[in-house]
Amino acid sequence: MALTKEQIAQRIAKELRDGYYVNLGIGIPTLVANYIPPGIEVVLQSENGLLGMGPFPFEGDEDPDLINAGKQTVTTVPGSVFFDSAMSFGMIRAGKVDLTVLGAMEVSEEGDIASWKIPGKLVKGMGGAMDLVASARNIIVAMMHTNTKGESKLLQKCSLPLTGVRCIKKIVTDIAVLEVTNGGFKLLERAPGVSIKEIISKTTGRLRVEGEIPEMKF
Amino acid sequence: MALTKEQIAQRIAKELRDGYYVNLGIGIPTLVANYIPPGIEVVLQSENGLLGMGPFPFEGDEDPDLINAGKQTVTTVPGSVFFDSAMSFGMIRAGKVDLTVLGAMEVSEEGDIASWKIPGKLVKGMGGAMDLVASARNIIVAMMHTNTKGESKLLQKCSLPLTGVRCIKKIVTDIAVLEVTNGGFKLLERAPGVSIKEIISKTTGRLRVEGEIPEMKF
Amino acid sequence: MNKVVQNADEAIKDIQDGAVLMLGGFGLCGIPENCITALVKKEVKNLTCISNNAGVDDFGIGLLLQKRQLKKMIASYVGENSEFERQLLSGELEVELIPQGTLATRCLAAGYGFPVFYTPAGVGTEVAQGKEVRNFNGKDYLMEYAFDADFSIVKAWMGDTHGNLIFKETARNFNPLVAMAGRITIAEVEKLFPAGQLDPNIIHTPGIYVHRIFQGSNYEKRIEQRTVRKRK
Amino acid sequence: MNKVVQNADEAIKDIQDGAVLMLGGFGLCGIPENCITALVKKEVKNLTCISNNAGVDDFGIGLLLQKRQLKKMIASYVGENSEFERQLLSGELEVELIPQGTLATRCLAAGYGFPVFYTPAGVGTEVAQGKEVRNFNGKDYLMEYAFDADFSIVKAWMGDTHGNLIFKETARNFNPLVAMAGRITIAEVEKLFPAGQLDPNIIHTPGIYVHRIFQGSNYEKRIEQRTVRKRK
Repeated sequence: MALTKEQIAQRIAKELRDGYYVNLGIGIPTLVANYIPPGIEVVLQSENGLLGMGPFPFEGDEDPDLINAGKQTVTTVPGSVFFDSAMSFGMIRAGKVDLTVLGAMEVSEEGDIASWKIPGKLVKGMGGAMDLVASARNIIVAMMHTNTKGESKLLQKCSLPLTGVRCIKKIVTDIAVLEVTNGGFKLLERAPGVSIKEIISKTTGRLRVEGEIPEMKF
Repeated sequence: MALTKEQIAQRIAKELRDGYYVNLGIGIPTLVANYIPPGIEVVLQSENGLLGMGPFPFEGDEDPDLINAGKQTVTTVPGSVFFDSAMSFGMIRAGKVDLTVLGAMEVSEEGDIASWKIPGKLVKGMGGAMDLVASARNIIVAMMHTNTKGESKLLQKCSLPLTGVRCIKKIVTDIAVLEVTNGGFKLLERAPGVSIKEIISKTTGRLRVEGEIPEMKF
Repeated sequence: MNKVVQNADEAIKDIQDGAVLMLGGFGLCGIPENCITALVKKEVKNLTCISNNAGVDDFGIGLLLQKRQLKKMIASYVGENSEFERQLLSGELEVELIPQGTLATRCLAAGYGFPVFYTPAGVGTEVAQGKEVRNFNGKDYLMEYAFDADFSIVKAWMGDTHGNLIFKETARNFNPLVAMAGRITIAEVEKLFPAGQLDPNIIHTPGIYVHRIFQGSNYEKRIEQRTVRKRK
Repeated sequence: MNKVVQNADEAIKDIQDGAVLMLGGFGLCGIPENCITALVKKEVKNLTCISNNAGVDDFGIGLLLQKRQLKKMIASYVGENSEFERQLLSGELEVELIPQGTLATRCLAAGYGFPVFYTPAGVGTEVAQGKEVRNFNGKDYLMEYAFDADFSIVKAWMGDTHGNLIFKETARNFNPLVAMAGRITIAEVEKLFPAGQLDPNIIHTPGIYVHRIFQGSNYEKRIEQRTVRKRK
């Protein structure tokens, strides 16, 4: 069974370590915050200028001056701190954020990522994505394995305009966990009940399948 | 009569304009703060991180956390603000400080300044002087016209290691006010009772004496 | 040192057609609402606006778009605005998209007197076209230039007559950076105090960067994405 | 996210001979007194210290000089210290003098991930020797590198268990910059609070830059130049 978006987030949450500072992108990555394992404390960074992002406010408590990078109303947690956008990207560029999770349209077997622009469609902009992928020490892409047409999003080369080059380390899709290695995508785990054959058929880029491939655990 | 150090400071204070942000160096420049003309409001910047430097504290009110760039205990004034050293030199570099007054060992007719190092003597360092002279939009040097051996400090070329090149615009000494021009030092004013002949004899660099040279007024 | 002007109209009175403006704000958070309204009223045209976003159809910079006052928009993200899309597709409006961190740092560079800086953002992408690429310590960086804008317009929470500013929560965002970067900086504040009333330790933007300040009025502070939890 | 250590001895316990340290402070103002004392006690040798000043004979970094624990000092101004002069003249101590703004910005660059930056400070002087000179908009600039230090040691006024820091008055100086620049950053504070007690709007150094924090004790806060006015 392919994972739901919530399950993708849940699987990514297992990559969190105690004391991590984490930047979660819009979409599936945002959901990761709902699955932080017990006993693990992480601080969420929002690139519009907040460390220590809390959950959505209770109805009626929304504060227009307190939003996240997705422009959603949020809250703070004890130990939160606000800063300006230059410092925000400064700490990202300096490698102080331990983990970045973001979505993608395509990832190449060399770790290139395309996520911001589709030729012929109206372009909304890259926001902070180019800064994040170029700077972060550790990036996980959260995405569906194939696009709405059923085509693989894990390619030899990205076909869409790039967001960054050779920057993605790990990918969690609805059917697999993969690591970007010198020899292409290395299959680490498969979704429960999903066959290696299915993953192979849905992966256009070079795929390394070595030894036993365990099913994901939650 | 050659000016006292206080009178040099007093003459420089006449260059202040209402609304100026001013950085005053150690020595004679510091004294300028005592002669701010009535009706003129200036804000003093201290490069260790203070805008709005006030006078020395009353006895017993000294605060070890509140010092100026000369490491002297000072006070704040209404509207003061503290910041870090990067922002301090940032505002200097960006030309936000309207006037910088500092001392010098030598000034050349092209506006070079030497003020931090004497070969053979122990060097204490340039502190913020190189940043200030390279960045400030408007710099006045406050110094004696000659050194303790009676030699001119206004030279064709500086003999000592430089602090900055082509940066000094105006010089106020104990006997003259001079402007640095393409054609050398232009004599603007002389100290009361000091002859042009004396100024010529004490100036080694090229000196332009054109028309009437008025006496300084206080 | 009193930098107080009466209102937004007075603050922006010398902004002319063709001016390059920088505006603080992220989405609709921390935007200079009063000054935008005054710019609409003044009907200045052919503006170049540098701001992280372009507002929504009927709020923020969107109000200037409605009146076709913009020639060019420089931003990192411009979704949520159909009039913007229409003008872009029809060729009425020029758009330059730049990475968010690069946008922030181009402001910082202007305020700190750095002519250029190097960032890895955009290396190997179309953002790198025409730019110097340089390798430091084994990593490639792009050279990016400091902004040079005629006017900076920001919104702060509190300010004083010297122009010192304090921002609230994530309404800080680009505001202190934009404030540092303009040749003339205009600040509108929710609460204006006499000099000496704000704690000098907690000021975000020193007044030396601010040329005009006024207390704004009627802040709407529209929320773009109202997301809430149910109370138990 | 609790970064609290017991005391200075624990905070510096893995600083080894030959380490490169950055220290906050300007003169004797805002210096990490407790950590300096602990470094003296630990007798680590061959240290490289980056700090704006080198203290006085019997206080601040001067205490490390007394015990000959320094191999190299990188500073902008090193007066007021006769032991320093002696070691310098005898060749025991290496010294690198750099402009104060360059020193501050080399810290900022490290904390903001800029490999290099350009500054006009030192152009045409001996500071420019061996450095790239580049002209932007008709003005010459020197290329300077970000610092890369093993440990940063700072002193703050208030801090919390997450490592968030607030500095007091001009004791801020280089401290927030040094705090951003080290691979491992140690902060000693006068008052340590549980996370959540400090207003998130007024924090100068976000905890993400701080790895260890402790409440210091017995601060002497020596005044270098006591200048006063007579009361009327």
